[in-house]
Amino acid sequence: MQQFDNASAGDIVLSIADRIIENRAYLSEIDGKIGDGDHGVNMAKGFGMAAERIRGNDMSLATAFDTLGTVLMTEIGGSMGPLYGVMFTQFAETIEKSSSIDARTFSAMLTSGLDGIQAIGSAKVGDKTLLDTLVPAIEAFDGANADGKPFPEALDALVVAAEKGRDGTKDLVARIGRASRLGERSLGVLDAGATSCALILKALALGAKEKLQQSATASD
Amino acid sequence: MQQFDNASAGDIVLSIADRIIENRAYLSEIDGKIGDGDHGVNMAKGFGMAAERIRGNDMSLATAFDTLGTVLMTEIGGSMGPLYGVMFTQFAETIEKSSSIDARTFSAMLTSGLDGIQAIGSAKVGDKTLLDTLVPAIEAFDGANADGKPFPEALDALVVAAEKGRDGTKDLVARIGRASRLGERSLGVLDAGATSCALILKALALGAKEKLQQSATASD
Amino acid sequence: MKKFLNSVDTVLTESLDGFVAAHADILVLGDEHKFVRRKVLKPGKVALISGGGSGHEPLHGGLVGHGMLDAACPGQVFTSPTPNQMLAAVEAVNTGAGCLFIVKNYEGDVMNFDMAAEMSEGVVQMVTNDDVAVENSSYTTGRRGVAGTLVVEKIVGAAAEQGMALKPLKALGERVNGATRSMGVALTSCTVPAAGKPTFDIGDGEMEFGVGIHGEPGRRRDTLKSADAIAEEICLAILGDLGDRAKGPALLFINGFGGTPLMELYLMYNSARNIFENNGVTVTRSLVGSYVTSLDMAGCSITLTMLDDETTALWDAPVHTAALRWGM
Amino acid sequence: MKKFLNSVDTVLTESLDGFVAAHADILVLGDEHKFVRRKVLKPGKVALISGGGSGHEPLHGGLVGHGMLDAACPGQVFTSPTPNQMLAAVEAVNTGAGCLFIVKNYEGDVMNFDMAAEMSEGVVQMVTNDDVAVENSSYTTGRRGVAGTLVVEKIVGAAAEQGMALKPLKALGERVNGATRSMGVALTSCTVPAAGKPTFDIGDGEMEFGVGIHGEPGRRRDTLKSADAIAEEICLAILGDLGDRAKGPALLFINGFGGTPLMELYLMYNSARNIFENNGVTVTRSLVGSYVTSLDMAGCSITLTMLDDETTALWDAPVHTAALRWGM
Ligand SMILES: Nc1ncnc2c1ncn2[C@@H]1O[C@H](COP(=O)(O)OP(=O)(O)O)[C@@H](O)[C@H]1O
Ligand SMILES: Nc1ncnc2c1ncn2[C@@H]1O[C@H](COP(=O)(O)OP(=O)(O)O)[C@@H](O)[C@H]1O
Ligand SMILES: [Mg+2]
Ligand SMILES: [Mg+2]
Ligand SMILES: [Mg+2]
Ligand SMILES: [Mg+2]
Repeated sequence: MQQFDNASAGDIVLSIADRIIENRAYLSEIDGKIGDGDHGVNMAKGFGMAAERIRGNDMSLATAFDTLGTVLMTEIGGSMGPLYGVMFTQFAETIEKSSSIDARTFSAMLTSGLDGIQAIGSAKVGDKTLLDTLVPAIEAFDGANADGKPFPEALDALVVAAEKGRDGTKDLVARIGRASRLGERSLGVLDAGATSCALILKALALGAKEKLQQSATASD
Repeated sequence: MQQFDNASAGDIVLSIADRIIENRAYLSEIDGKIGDGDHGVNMAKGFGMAAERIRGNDMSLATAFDTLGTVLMTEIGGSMGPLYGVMFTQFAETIEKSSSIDARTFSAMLTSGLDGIQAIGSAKVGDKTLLDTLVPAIEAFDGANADGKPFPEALDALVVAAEKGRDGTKDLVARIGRASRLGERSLGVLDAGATSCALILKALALGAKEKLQQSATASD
Repeated sequence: MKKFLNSVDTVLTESLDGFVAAHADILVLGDEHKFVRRKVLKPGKVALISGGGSGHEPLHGGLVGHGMLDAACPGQVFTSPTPNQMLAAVEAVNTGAGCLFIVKNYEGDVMNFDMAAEMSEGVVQMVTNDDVAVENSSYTTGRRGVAGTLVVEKIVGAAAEQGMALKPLKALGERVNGATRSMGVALTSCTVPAAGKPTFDIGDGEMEFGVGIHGEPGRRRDTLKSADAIAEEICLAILGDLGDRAKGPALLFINGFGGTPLMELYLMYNSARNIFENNGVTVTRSLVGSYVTSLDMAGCSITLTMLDDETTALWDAPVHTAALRWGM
Repeated sequence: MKKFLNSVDTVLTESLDGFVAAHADILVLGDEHKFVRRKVLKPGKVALISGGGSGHEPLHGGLVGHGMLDAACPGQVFTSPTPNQMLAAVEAVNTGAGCLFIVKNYEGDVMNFDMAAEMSEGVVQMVTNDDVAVENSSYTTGRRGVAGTLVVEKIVGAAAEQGMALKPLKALGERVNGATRSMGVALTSCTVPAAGKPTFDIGDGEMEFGVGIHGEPGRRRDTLKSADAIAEEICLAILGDLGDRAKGPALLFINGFGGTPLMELYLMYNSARNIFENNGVTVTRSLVGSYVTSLDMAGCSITLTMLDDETTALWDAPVHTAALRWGM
């Protein structure tokens, strides 16, 4: 069965942070269109702080997620502090006990992250938030697993669905967050959180695929 | 002897006001370079208000000057309110008793205006103020009279000297008013008051020449 | 970006250091800049805590002191503070009679204050949502909390100072919030220091009608109108939303967004007051100034709070904070 | 030009109408908007009158009230008021103990106040000239009067309230003025409503060092520096000019020019305070806010007034005006 070691996989979080930091200006620009223009700033600050604490410390994926989640939750504030904070904290809790991560653990991890977000925010799919990326991404991943697809292929499906979900937010009227006060004026622009969520999921999926490949090579 | 009637000559003041109002933006722009950018605004307001009171009222030149001087002094404020206010009030007082105005009366009028300005302000020639227009203009007018030149020619000399004086302020370092705090930075730009003074003197001289011509034609 | 700063990373902490140093007679700074609190607490008094993203100065730190807040938690610019900050503030100012969190209605603020409230005891929350810029909607988020928050904090603060208990304080705050309506207009964008450029583009002859205090878009982009026309649309929106309640004594609050000088704010006050008084409202109390700002944005908001004898007396009660002071 | 106004010709009168309506508890407007005066006069007290061009709000109208001015005469924007206005103000507030004119050192103001003083009886004048932006010079005009004028008005106002006579008041005012130094810096130009466009052009990365409160050029145009570097140059100029006197207790006043938010002013305060305190000055009193503005200009000035026991007590004395209020 395809799986990768939890231990030392914390560098996946570093590559997630890199993607977020690279897209700092872009994410703020999107947020500026229908929000307050700080999404990239907040995200880059939180992920950057977490990366500093993770880098060079040979962390497990669980520990790295926990570090990231805690930084977001306790030092960032805003909407993303609690929402992504709880997501990554839940990720960490779910995989904490697993020495290696297979598709089932991965799915459980994503799902508990989603549950965490929904427990503190009241957004639903279609409200033009990061859920419009996250929910279809998890569904695609689980669907691919149910169809018996290999773990890496399920990860590809996850990325495709995440990006499709993100793009779909263009056609949505925001029903939550700052943009919800704009009514029809929120049409035609991407949601900032949906965009950062797609970046996170893609970096996570690519990181996991790389680890799977390394395990496969190692066990050859 | 060349002279023109004081009565009904108040329209000269209207043409002075027209020139000032036309140059509103220009005068403010010059003032903005080394002052606070309001010279045209203040001048146009005061001369405009006076013109409204003069227009259609068939005033003598003395009455029109008095109207203008009083408006400037009592309703405009700033530096120009008192300075030009006293100048025009003095003009009015000097010619009040003269039914017609010859070159001698005209010279006495200018001189008493200058005295008035110097009584309330402490500027001297060379300080980069309107005195650098007014003083040489009066000197040129008096010089032409002393040389036995006809009144209209003396008026031409006055205008030439006024404009030369105005242009000369470019090469002066301001020693009074807001610009005096700039030291060498006040070099290379015209003085706003010197510029408005040249406009006033030219309009006054042209108006007087026209009146002289009309009297000459009438007495033919 | 043209601002007085040394580094975008330290704008907030340097500014807070200066703020507390300038008002050291009444204020103390919490560890790690987590909160600003009153220097002298009043044991047995319910503690009022507010906070939110920075960039709205003097809100909320400038409203800490006798007769208003006990502590304020400053987040990063336009970003809610963290639950950690609120927990530290609770610990510092709760003298046993409980705490009331006064929270402006933004997703981020609400979630963070919620988390802090859940983690502590004796804490009750209330949310302000006075902005009528955007029509009432079926969306769950509801209206934004804007300048009216100051009015809530003043009136509830006075009642707390007089010894009112936690539950009635919350009820009073909700009553004042319910009697308050606001709406703003921007002539220029604000510039978030960390972003380094204006949040939105706006043309020379344009205004953003109904703008939020974080530069969020409002009702619509429009051509710049006269002060009277702007005031009229805002006042009529406020009156329309208040409906039958828009009668009798009221507080009129003209709030500058940071880049608009007093001369213009008083001109807007003049215009708004005339409109309200022509529509059955009697302006009995007034506040004009930049109190709930949006960094350096040029613009202003109009807030109307309908008053009764109780709330009028509480508005008049002594207050001594960095930004509001009277009666002491 | 982006401003809240109806017509450039009525900006001033509409704004004054709003101002006096918002503060009708303490202020009364003179006929034809000639002056703003205290509602209740104190017979036998020396009357303090100031004034100058408008555009510096809340100076001077916002400083009329108990413990400060008795009347203020507002000129057109950046233009001295007329002798008529001052005469009307004298008539309205002189209760027999005489009047002190407090005049900022500008040609226009000095000439107009001079004329009014000559036309009235029992009037004495004093001139403020605290701006050290431009080096001492042999020019006759001398230094500009800027934000330090507020400090003079507060301290002299308190002494007048306590019954000090005309001559000692003038001497006190001159002593405070002599202990006060200021200097400003602009990040953007102001826009005079009647001009409709910025007074001066300034590049994105530039500042005008030593700018006047009417947008007059200062020491030099320079590239925009860090807050610390700006504060350092200003503070050192102030300290250098004070020489040996720059020791001991002082009031530090950070003044915004109208377009700069409090967050930045407190940051500048933090920086300036550190510099002064490292140089032998002890900051015992502070004021931070936009009090002596230049319309919508972004920028600020730093003012330092060396204090003694008498002037400290007078600064602390109760004051109740639209812009400054404490102790009552
Ligand atoms: N309740 C919620 N559930 C999920 N996502 C949310 C919720 N509220 C807001 N968001 C997301 O937050 C994003 C904005 O994040 P950010 O700009 O960092 O915070 P803020 O709005 O406080 O400035 C939105 O684009 C949206 O995707
Ligand atoms: N004492 C004085 N005598 C003569 N002219 C003066 C004096 N002081 C100032 N001026 C003139 O005033 C002009 C500025 O006028 P204006 O801009 O209307 O007034 P302000 O400087 O008050 O804004 C200067 O250009 C200068 O020519
Ligand atoms: Mg945002
Ligand atoms: Mg000028
Ligand atoms: Mg935000
Ligand atoms: Mg002027």
